[in-house]
Amino acid sequence: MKAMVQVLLILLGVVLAYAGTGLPEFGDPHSPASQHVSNHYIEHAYHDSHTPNIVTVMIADYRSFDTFGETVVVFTAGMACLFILRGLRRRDEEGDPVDHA
Amino acid sequence: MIDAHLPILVLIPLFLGAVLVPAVGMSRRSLAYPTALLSLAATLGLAWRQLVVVMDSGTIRYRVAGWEPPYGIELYVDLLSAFVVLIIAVIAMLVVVYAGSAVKREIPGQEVGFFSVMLIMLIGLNGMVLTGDLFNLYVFFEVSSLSGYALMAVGGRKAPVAAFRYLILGTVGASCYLMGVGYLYVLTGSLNMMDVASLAPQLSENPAFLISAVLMVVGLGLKMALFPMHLWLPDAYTYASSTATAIIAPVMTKVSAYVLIRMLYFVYGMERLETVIPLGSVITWLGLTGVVVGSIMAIAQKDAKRMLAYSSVAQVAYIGVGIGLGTPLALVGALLHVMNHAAMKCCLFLVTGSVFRQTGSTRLDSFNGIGRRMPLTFLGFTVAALAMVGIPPTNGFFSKWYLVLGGLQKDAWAVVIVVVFSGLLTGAYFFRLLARIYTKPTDGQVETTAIGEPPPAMVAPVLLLAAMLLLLGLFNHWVVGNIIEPALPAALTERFSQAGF
Amino acid sequence: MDQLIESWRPLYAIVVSLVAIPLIVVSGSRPNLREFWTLAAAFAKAGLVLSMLPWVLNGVQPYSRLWEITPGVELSLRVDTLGYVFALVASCLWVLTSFYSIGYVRGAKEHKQTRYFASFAFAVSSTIGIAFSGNLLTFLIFFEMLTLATYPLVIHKETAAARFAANKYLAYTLPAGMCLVFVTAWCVSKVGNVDFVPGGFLDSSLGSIAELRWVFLLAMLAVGVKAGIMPLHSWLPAAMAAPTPVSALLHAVAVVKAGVFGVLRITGFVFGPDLLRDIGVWTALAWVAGITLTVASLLAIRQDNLKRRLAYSTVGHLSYIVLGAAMLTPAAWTGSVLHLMFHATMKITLFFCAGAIYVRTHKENISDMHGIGRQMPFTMAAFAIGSLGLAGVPGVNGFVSKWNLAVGTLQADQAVFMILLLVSGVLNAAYFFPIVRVAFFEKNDEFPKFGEASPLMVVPLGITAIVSIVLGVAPNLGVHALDMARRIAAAVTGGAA
Amino acid sequence: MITRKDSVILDVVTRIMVPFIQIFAFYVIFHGHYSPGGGFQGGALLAGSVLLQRIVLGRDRSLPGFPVKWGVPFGVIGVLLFFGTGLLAQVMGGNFLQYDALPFPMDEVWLRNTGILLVEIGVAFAVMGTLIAIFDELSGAGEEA
Amino acid sequence: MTPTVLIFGFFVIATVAALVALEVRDLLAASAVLSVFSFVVALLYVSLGAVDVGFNEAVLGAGVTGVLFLVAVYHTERRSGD
Amino acid sequence: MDLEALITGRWPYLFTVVLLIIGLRGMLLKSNFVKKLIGMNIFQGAIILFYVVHAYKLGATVPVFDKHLGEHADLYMNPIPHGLMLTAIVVSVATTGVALALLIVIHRRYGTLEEGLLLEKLRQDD
Repeated sequence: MKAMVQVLLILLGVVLAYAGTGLPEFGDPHSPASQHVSNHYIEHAYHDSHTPNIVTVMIADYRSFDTFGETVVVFTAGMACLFILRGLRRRDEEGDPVDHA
Repeated sequence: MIDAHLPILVLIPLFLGAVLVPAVGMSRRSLAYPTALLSLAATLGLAWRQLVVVMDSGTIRYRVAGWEPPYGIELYVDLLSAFVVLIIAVIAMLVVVYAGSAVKREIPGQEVGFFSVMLIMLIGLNGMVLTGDLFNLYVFFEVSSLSGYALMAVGGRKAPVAAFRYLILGTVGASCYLMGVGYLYVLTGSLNMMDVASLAPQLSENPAFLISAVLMVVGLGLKMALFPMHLWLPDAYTYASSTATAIIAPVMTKVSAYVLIRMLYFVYGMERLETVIPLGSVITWLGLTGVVVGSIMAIAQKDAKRMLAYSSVAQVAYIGVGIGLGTPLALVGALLHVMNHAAMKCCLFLVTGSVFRQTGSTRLDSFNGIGRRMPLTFLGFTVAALAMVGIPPTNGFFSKWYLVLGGLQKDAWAVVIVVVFSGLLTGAYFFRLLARIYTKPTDGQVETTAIGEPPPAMVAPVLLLAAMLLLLGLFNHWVVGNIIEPALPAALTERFSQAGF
Repeated sequence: MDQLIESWRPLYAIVVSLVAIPLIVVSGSRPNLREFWTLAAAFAKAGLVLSMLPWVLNGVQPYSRLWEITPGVELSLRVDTLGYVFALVASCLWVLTSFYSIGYVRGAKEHKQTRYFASFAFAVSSTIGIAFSGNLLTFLIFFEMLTLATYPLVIHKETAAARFAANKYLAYTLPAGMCLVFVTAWCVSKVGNVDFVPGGFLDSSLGSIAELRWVFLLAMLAVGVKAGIMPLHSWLPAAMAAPTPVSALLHAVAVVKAGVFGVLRITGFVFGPDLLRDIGVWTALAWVAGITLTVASLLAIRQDNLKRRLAYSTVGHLSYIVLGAAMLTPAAWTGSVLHLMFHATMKITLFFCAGAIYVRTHKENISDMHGIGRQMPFTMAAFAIGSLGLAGVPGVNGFVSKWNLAVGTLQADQAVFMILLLVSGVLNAAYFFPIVRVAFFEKNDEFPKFGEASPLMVVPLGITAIVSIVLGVAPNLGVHALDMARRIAAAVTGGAA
Repeated sequence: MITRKDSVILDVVTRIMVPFIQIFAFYVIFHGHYSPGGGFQGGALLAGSVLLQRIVLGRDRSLPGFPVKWGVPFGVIGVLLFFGTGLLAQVMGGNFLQYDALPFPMDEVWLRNTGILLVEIGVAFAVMGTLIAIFDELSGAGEEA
Repeated sequence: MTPTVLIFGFFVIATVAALVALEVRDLLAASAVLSVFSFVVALLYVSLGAVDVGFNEAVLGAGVTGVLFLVAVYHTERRSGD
Repeated sequence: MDLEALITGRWPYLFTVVLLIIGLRGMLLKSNFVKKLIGMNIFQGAIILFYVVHAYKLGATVPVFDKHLGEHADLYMNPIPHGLMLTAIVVSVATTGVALALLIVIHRRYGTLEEGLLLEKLRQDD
């Protein structure tokens, strides 16, 4: 099993490396990723909100819904920890009220 | 005016609920349940309205933060997403109604956390369905996953271990998805699904593009438990609390299946992928194997929840078959099965929850002769079991029916034969269980005595779901004709226009 | 050509007993009320079916189109003559069986009577649904519902034998249902519209001969299980573990007749005689049926348990019908349809008798029945009539159908099958007459005094016996059975009988 | 959680460091518009300062600074601030999170600027509160709260 | 070119740190090495021009994650089987 | 020829693949749960690196607008992956937090975090 996973991992590595041949070169300023949407951001960010830090504008304005989702993730993690740890501790101390499957 | 905002409005009550439940729950724990109920009722209403609006006036594209689509995030609600959102809302509503009495008994003292985390999970799932942005989908993917881990971790003694396993595999899945998005972004420079879809055709020979498709299939496959990636599922479903299972099992895997369809057919373009790598055939074969293996594993189980968990593996595999086949009718089957299986599995898991509440166990032994003690509950269970086997006119028959028709469109005989005859395997464990439920045990086991129906709030959802199973079966053509079929990608239906529709 | 009129009556005829189910369940604690509902539903159903007789005789086909259930295929009910014949038999016999059932379950003190009556009503509904189905998909739906409805009846006694029988029943019928799903799906994807058409809606341009043969094989597997074609018959003797009225109505009339009805539908209305001749499968089917009817008769002789003997006899007689269908000639089809009806009246008489004997004496084996004819003269007289009819003695209706079948084999130039029919008639006599002889002509002084069973049981079996004789003398009396059969045969085969 | 450390140096250094870290954190949040930084980083720094107190000073002496039961409310406030900004914009006739619809007396561009600031503060609160809550739960302090 | 060399160097260090973090048997040490890994990666981000990401990674990845790991290891056990 | 182009032009990408495999190997093959989590962090770090690597433009500067520099797009790094990865980092921390909470509960119940030992104890539970 473990050996199989090892082999699969190496295979995955090779495949991913092969996928690299389809990617643009490192640092290429004209790669598609640096053309389409990002240029719009770079050129408009300051005029849209008087904020020089383009990343800030991007995460808090253009893609603010992502950031909203992300605060929800953080909040989820908090609630999840609370839910997992508080309840289970209480129960472990008092003993299981019912026998679970 | 309001109609244009519906996509975000669906999320808002859920979000308010998720925040308010802990807020009010801290002072009065008993308020948590009504708050959750209220927020879900609002969501249900809005989801219904949204479907009506989309059916009337077409796709809603909502620009969050007001920016043009490729630059800002948009919520893209076509018939398909509105439909899936409604499914989620209905199932969640029923489960929450049920949960009022169930959670108090099963995980006492944790109603507040449970309802809050559950509502967050629903935000995540709805967000996954509604969003039209690849990275935004990842964020909601993680929201639903994280809350899913938490819900699954609370329950039986072994639940945390199962949840941790799920967390590891789930994170691998999410990361695979993220990696896939990364490739797509690097190649196209855009994250908007429609935009990427319009840029994708010229990339279909690019190895990175193909790998990203594979990574998406792996990532979403892990979350939807498509056959070899299902390893987390049986333990997780078995040890989680019944209510948590009843909400996670129907919707989580289905939403992932929906997203997979979205990705493969609306973003990548399956037919283009198929010309380079046999992704569809691979998914189909995995699905077929999953159907057989899942069903056989289910036959071998001694615990009802575990049996249902394995049957989920098999049922999800049907969806996989439909996705892989890629004919319009097969896709209709897959999408119909998304709805059908959600309703069936929800009903079945709710019943196991009731049984657990009344007898303290979900082992198959505890079902002996229980049909007379809880006649209404098990009426629902019976209908759901028959739907799982695929007896007409329940809805379970029709999703398989479309899959078979889809297989015939492509002359995929293996699919036709497996899908038609796999009902036997499903029948093997469900009829065995039904015989146990309705007849006295012959092997000398103790008959469960002195137990009755659970409170009405736990019976009503089961019966409602059972009624839905029948109605959705009889009127499946309404759903198919008005919602699913118009939502299929046009390129696909044109290619197959001579057959079927 | 037949004229179509829209009517909800076929739907009502199906639904009336479904409506009765909740009423039966709700009044489960009050047996009299519960059985009132059963009887009310039975009479209503029979009345509804009979009310359509004038239409059918005048060549009018009532139909109800419900709604589109899958692209291009509607859920549709249509009462053509063949379907009507089957529905008529099932619904009228349900009335008698209801009375008989009440006597039986009370006499035998069966448990869970509510479940019993509810399932029974469900099964009859499905049967009528099968009869009135206007297309293959509707047929499939009711066919599967019938499987489902009979399962609780087979497992009813909840003994090990009943469980085994029920599992066996499922193990045969579920795969069969799935074959039917496949066939239906295949037809839908090939032709789209799967409405039954006399003479068949498939033609040889739809696929290679091999493919069509496979589909036909699967179709025959699908309906053949319920029709008890060998080697798919073995669930039927096992299912005799069910209470006798169940065996009587369902395993002698409704379920197995649904199977042969399916054979008739598929050979005559789906594939059609021309296609069957083209792909050359009709002789194969005929041979299977011929072998079945011979072997089943031989096996019946070896049975000591009365119900099992009757079960094997049923297997044999079903194959008469299948054989007739396979001959594809007008007379053979006439014979088949007639036998579908006539075998029902005769066989249900026999089963009723077996049940009456069981309720009074708790005896199931023939070797224990010495001299029983003196205790229960009416019952055993009816039994004798049924036996004579099944053996094909003129004067009872079995003769009429067998005669037509024999003529049909000759029309098809297959005299060998006529010989098989004759041999099997002799064998029928060989396994039935000993029972009559044992019952009437052997003395048994140790036999305790019982007397007849309750009138609720004796009257129905008397009626069926009398009907058998009447139809044997005048097959066209009352419902014009012979005319209807001839009309069906003409429509399917395109020639006059 | 971790028992009291007896190292005076650590103790003193921590006491001196914490206010500076917090000031820096606020700088990071509010200056996120002009230089790298923003809600995530600032919130995490704030959380870090509290965690430093918790670890070095021990639970008893750090609690007055930031009580355990504040963690979740802070998170909720942060999330609600974010959400409220978005909802306010929506109520005022824009789309969700469309800052130029906010009802403040400014021109569009500055409205966006303000919106970004509000949102960043919300993020910072959420990240800080939740991270502290997670830490407290993990270290077992949450139970007594 | 200097930045390229720098990036290459950080990559190598990060890879080594990752390997070490996974192979060290003492979990406290492993957590510490993970923090080092995160810090190196943060530097890498900065040298790749992603200052915000680097900042975030330094604070969250190296700082908070490390602390959380430390707490968890402290509450469970320090030794690892592999 | 492809290989050469791959190594000379895309070596940072190859590094991320190596890190990714290292992390994944840790997640799947390490038997200690904490080690699995460490692997998970490395794995996610690798993906973040992948994004950041592809945001890099030779000769560009950090994506903070500078009046003296002007606003030609080639002058600044691509900001999109940066923004996305801020989110991804927080997500990874959140996941780690939840996972650690699970680990603490598991350790409380079973007294071990080694997969082998744990499986044995789980079996004993039945």
